[in-house]
Amino acid sequence: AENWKLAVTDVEGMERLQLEWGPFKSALEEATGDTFEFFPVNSRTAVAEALRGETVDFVVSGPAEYVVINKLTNATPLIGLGRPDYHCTIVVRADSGINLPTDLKGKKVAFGDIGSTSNMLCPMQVLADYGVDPVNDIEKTHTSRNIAFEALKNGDIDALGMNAGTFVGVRNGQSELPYGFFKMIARSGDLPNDMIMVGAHVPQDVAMKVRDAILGSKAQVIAGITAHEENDKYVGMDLVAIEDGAYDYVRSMYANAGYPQFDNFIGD
Amino acid sequence: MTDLSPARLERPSAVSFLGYTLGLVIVFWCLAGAGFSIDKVMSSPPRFADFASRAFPPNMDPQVLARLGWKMVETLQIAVAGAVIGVILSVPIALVAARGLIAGPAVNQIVRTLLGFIRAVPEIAWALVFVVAVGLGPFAGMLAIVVDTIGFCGRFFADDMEGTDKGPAESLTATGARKIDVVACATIPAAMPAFISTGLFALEKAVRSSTILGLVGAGGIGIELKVGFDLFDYPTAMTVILMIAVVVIAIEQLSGWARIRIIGDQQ
Amino acid sequence: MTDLSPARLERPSAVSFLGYTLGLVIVFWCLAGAGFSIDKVMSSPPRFADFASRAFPPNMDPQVLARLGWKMVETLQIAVAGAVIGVILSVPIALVAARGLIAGPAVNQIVRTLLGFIRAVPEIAWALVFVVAVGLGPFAGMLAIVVDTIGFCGRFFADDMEGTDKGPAESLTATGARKIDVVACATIPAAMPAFISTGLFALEKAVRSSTILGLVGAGGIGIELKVGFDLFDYPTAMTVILMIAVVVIAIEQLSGWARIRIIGDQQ
Amino acid sequence: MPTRAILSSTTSSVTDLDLIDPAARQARPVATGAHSALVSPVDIEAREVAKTFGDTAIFDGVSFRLARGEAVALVGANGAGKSTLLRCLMGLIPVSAGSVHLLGEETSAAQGTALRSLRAQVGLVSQKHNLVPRLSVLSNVVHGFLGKSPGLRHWSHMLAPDASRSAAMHALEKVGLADFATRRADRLSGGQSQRVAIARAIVSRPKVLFADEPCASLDPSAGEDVMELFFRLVKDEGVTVVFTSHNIEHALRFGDRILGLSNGKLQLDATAASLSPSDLRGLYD
Amino acid sequence: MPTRAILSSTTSSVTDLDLIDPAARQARPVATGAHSALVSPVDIEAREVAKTFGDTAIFDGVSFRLARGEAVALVGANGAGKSTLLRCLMGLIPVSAGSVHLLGEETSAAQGTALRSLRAQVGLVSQKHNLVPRLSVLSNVVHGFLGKSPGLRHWSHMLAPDASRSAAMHALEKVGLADFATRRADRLSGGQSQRVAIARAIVSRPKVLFADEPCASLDPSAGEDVMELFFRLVKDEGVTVVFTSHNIEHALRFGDRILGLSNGKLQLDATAASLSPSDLRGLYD
Ligand SMILES: Nc1ncnc2c1ncn2[C@@H]1O[C@H](COP(=O)(O)OP(=O)(O)OP(=O)(O)O)[C@@H](O)[C@H]1O
Ligand SMILES: Nc1ncnc2c1ncn2[C@@H]1O[C@H](COP(=O)(O)OP(=O)(O)OP(=O)(O)O)[C@@H](O)[C@H]1O
Ligand SMILES: [Mg+2]
Ligand SMILES: [Mg+2]
Repeated sequence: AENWKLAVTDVEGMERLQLEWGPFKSALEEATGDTFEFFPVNSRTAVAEALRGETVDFVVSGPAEYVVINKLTNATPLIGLGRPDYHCTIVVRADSGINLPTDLKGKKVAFGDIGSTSNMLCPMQVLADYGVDPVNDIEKTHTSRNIAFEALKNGDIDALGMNAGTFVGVRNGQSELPYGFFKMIARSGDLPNDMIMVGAHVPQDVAMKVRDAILGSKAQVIAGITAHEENDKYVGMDLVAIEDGAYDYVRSMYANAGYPQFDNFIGD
Repeated sequence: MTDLSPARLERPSAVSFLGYTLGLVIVFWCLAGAGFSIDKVMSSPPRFADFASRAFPPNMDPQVLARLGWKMVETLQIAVAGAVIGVILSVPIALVAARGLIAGPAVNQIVRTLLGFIRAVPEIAWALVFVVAVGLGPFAGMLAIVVDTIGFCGRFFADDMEGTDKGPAESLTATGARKIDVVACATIPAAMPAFISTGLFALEKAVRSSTILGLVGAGGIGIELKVGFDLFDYPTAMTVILMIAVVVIAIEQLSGWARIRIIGDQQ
Repeated sequence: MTDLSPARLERPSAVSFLGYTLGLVIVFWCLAGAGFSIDKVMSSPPRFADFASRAFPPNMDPQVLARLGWKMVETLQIAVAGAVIGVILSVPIALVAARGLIAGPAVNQIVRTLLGFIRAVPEIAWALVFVVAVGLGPFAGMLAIVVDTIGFCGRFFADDMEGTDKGPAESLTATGARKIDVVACATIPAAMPAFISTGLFALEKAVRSSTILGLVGAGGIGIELKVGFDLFDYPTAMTVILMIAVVVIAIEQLSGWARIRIIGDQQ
Repeated sequence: MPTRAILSSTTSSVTDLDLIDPAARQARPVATGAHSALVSPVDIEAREVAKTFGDTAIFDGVSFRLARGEAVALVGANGAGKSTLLRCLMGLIPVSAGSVHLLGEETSAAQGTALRSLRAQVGLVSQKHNLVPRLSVLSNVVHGFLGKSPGLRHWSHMLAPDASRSAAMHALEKVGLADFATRRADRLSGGQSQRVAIARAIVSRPKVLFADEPCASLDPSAGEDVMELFFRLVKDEGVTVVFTSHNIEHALRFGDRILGLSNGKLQLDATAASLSPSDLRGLYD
Repeated sequence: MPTRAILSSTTSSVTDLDLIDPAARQARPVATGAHSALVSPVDIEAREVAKTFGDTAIFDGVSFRLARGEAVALVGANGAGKSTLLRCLMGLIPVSAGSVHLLGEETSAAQGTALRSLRAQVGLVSQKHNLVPRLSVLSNVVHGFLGKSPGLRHWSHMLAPDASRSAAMHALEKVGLADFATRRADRLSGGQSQRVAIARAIVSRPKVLFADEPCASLDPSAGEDVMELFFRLVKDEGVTVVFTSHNIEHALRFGDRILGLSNGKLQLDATAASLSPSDLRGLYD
């Protein structure tokens, strides 16, 4: 049995995995017969550097992270963590008079962390899809989700682009706000899966063995991931085989957001 | 003759002996827990060279420099405003926090505990609080810097004042001066070099923690740095770091100059 | 009689007058730029109350407490290891950074500039450097804390030593003692309360900046705090903040106790 | 060459002292002579005063009454407790037992404003001078007014009212340091800094003056001048002066009365006239 | 009652001084008398020394040669520049002009190790005592060895070699403070701290001793004892002692030779025998 190092980073909507990975880890170890050392990491840059320096072998991460890490280290996707309802939305205050994304031209729109799939890239893509250039047509701000949310409530910003699931959860927690205080004016299609990726330095056959072992014990591993959740919003997730091509859409999102260096098509 | 000399060490009490031992054990346990390893350090150079090669040379594109320079000005503006207000507010707070100065032990304890709380709350939480309070923008960032500065300077100013020579203060007390007058005339002049050192460090700290300004939508250089790192644009990040370094070193020079003037040559 | 008295103010030179004026103008410009507004502060209480209500009461679920407590122990372990090593390394660095102590002005300047660079490099960059060097994990976190501590303590220790009374040092110099002996026997004892204050602050800082541990995959309480905020789980974030506050205040008490013992009552 | 500064004005007429408030001169009845505790008001009274630092007893059972306008020399060997006794009298450190009355009030019990207004009427010259090192000499002297008129205006000579500034300059002149007004206090010679401490103590025209070895660092001529100055304060203004000194000649010449501390007790309390230098020698064995 | 401590051992035989190194006693030829610069080696020589602080000239053109084993009193009014001159002689502050030779070497030009080994043979008692406040009295005295044997072992009495510890205790005994060895130096009376400074200066048996008003805070009897101690060092061990004093009687009694600073010049350089107290009075006008 081998000892693998596995880092978990920026898995949006699955942040708890960074905290309570115990069951997932034992499920993994049982499925593969190897041992896994876990590192919850807050910085995808650090993970990328660790992969490049070959001090970590597997990474659990999101689509946008995959794109940049792949570009930097040639890490390859191993298993997709398919989840229901992984998409983003543009939210405004119901009383703002804004009804269409095009109404946002010249207005203040907040997004989440730079490079976050569902809190930044995806909402920007949505705006672009509706004919609003997210780089030039609006006044954009990057801030943390909670700050953006409070700012929207106070009317400091006109719209907010964020993970739809998170937004619904937060709104439901705001019991003192009248029903219908916010409205979504656009939402995206479902995003590509989060994934477990493997460093380029791990021999292909070994990686495949690990993948097959995990897929072979899907149920236990999923149970491991969802074990500690209070609610069952992640129940229904699946482990799926994935291919790189599914992420080209995310690559184009980078270009659209003003960072063309991660877009294959421009690069080529 | 030798028997005249006092013992080299006062025999420590059982309790303090236990205390020292425990302290040592804890430190070693901590070192072990941190996975201290010389091997790892030794094997790093090649990987490190690769990393460094991607950061050099810094991005010196004039357009980028101009943009970053402008952001730096913005940052400095808010940092100076926040630090100046914070330092000014810290003085009275430190006066009541310092033991044996103007307030009793109970008050000292309460104020120091409050300052501890202020420091325990992370920047992101202060940013959130002030966005809720005054809305997104530079003002929220400035307030966060003010609070941060108070947590830092309040404590250090108090400690600095506690450490001063008590002689002049006693003689002024003997004139019948109020405590506040004694502090103003004897304690603060004695602590002045330390105040300058701490106060200008607070300014430097405000500039460095300008990510907070990014969070509250106040622009600033912090967000540029974050973008640089998140998108692996190390040369640009390097440029930002160099700019911050210039500011930090300039503040350091200012501090040294002011302190030398006040300390004097004491011959 | 009155004509005997010296002028209230020495006539400032044109240059220094310009300097003062410029300084004042800059501060006001900064305040203006920061969008200072009393109105905004006044109107905030209701919104603020609403926000606070969502953070209270803190999450006191025993299971959560146990998990957070354990993470806090992890954090403390790495913070103590990093701060202790950092403080120890800072002493020799501060000796060469302090003006007029053992090294000449050129060396002082170089060391202070290097310390300025160390501080200018943000935590995330140090985290990256050490991840590259030694891989993910607590060791990288500890090294980042060591460097951070050196940047902070090196500067403050140096400033503290510069500010001490030069009399005893002069008398020891007159015995023919080497500079290092003079520093050990006169300067360091005089600066000791400030060293303790600074050193224990560095420990506190290491605990508070445990987000750095999250950056390098060393776990710690920082990641809990971030996740708490990201998930809008304010009660849990509050619990983490309270735990950090307890540690900060405990360190503060320790510092006070040690300083009082050293400063003495000076009667 | 700024070296030699002369205590010139001590030889000038006493009206100098009345610059601020000419009425003050007659405000206090002058004592009719030494040991006049029974006829003139008692300014200082110690009753069974004891002081211990931790476990170390410094003195105990110290009792005396000093009349207004007495000049009292407190003598004793090194470590006898002279400085400690003065600090107890001013309420700067608490007594361990007994009580101290100053100007009719109990200092050892007084607190807050009462204690402060008591101290404002008393001047103290500390043995260690205790100037504020980084401030100017003039500011240090202006601080002498803090008790009588507290607040910002006496924090620095730059802010001080004209009357205070000129009174401070006048006090500096008395101790021969008028030329040093703007010098930083940490750039003075030992004797100069002692003189500034004296100026600070007398500038606010106290009713009682405690001086802890005021001439220790002074050259012989300056020492005499300062003692003369004190003598004038006593004789012309009825100030009660208590000074410690290791100069037996000074003690006998300028003191009306001698208090001697030795072995933790007040071993000596007599008029100067009744003592000879050799009588004091015994205190130092 | 710890109050009175007696300078007991100054009356004991001089062999006490030879505790560490009995050979040292004869190591230095004793001067045959005052003004013996021409017959015995010159220990201290100042040539046209001048000192200015910024724009203020303190003294200039100061020249003298002091022979080995002379006891020299340096007198002058407050602010005349006595302390400044002593600091120039030790190379603690640079001279503005002229040169200083100490034990045959030029201090004003020496640097690094040379300067240190020169200083190691010289003891200094500063006017302000300059003890390290938070350390024990014994540690302060042990510091006196730092010049002769530098390093960790003399940083604290806890680490010091037995020989140094007992020599330090012995020096403390000489100044009557053996009971105060473990007391913190900032909890001493004025006279006690002065005595510790003296103990620190003599503990390493210097060849030259500079003492800046060593008796200013001492009671009369202790002052005499300290001067006697210096006298013995001069007579029995050939130590060259330069002391400043405002006590004219001390200066004339214990000095072989008197140097007088006044108005920025060395106005007086004569044998003590040739002077009367009134001759010195002129320096203070
Ligand atoms: N804080 C303290 N703790 C313990 N003992 C102290 C403290 N301060 C002073 N003492 C001791 O109290 C005694 C009296 O000290 P004090 O300063 O009153 O003496 P003094 O009579 O003024 O002597 P001197 O003539 O040397 O100035 C001394 O033995 C001194 O060591
Ligand atoms: N750092 C300084 N800058 C400017 N002037 C100074 C400084 N230090 C001392 N002086 C001045 O130099 C002169 C000589 O001082 P010094 O201390 O040598 O006098 P002294 O003869 O020892 O006097 P005393 O008997 O009072 O101790 C004094 O007038 C003093 O004010
Ligand atoms: Mg005394
Ligand atoms: Mg002097």
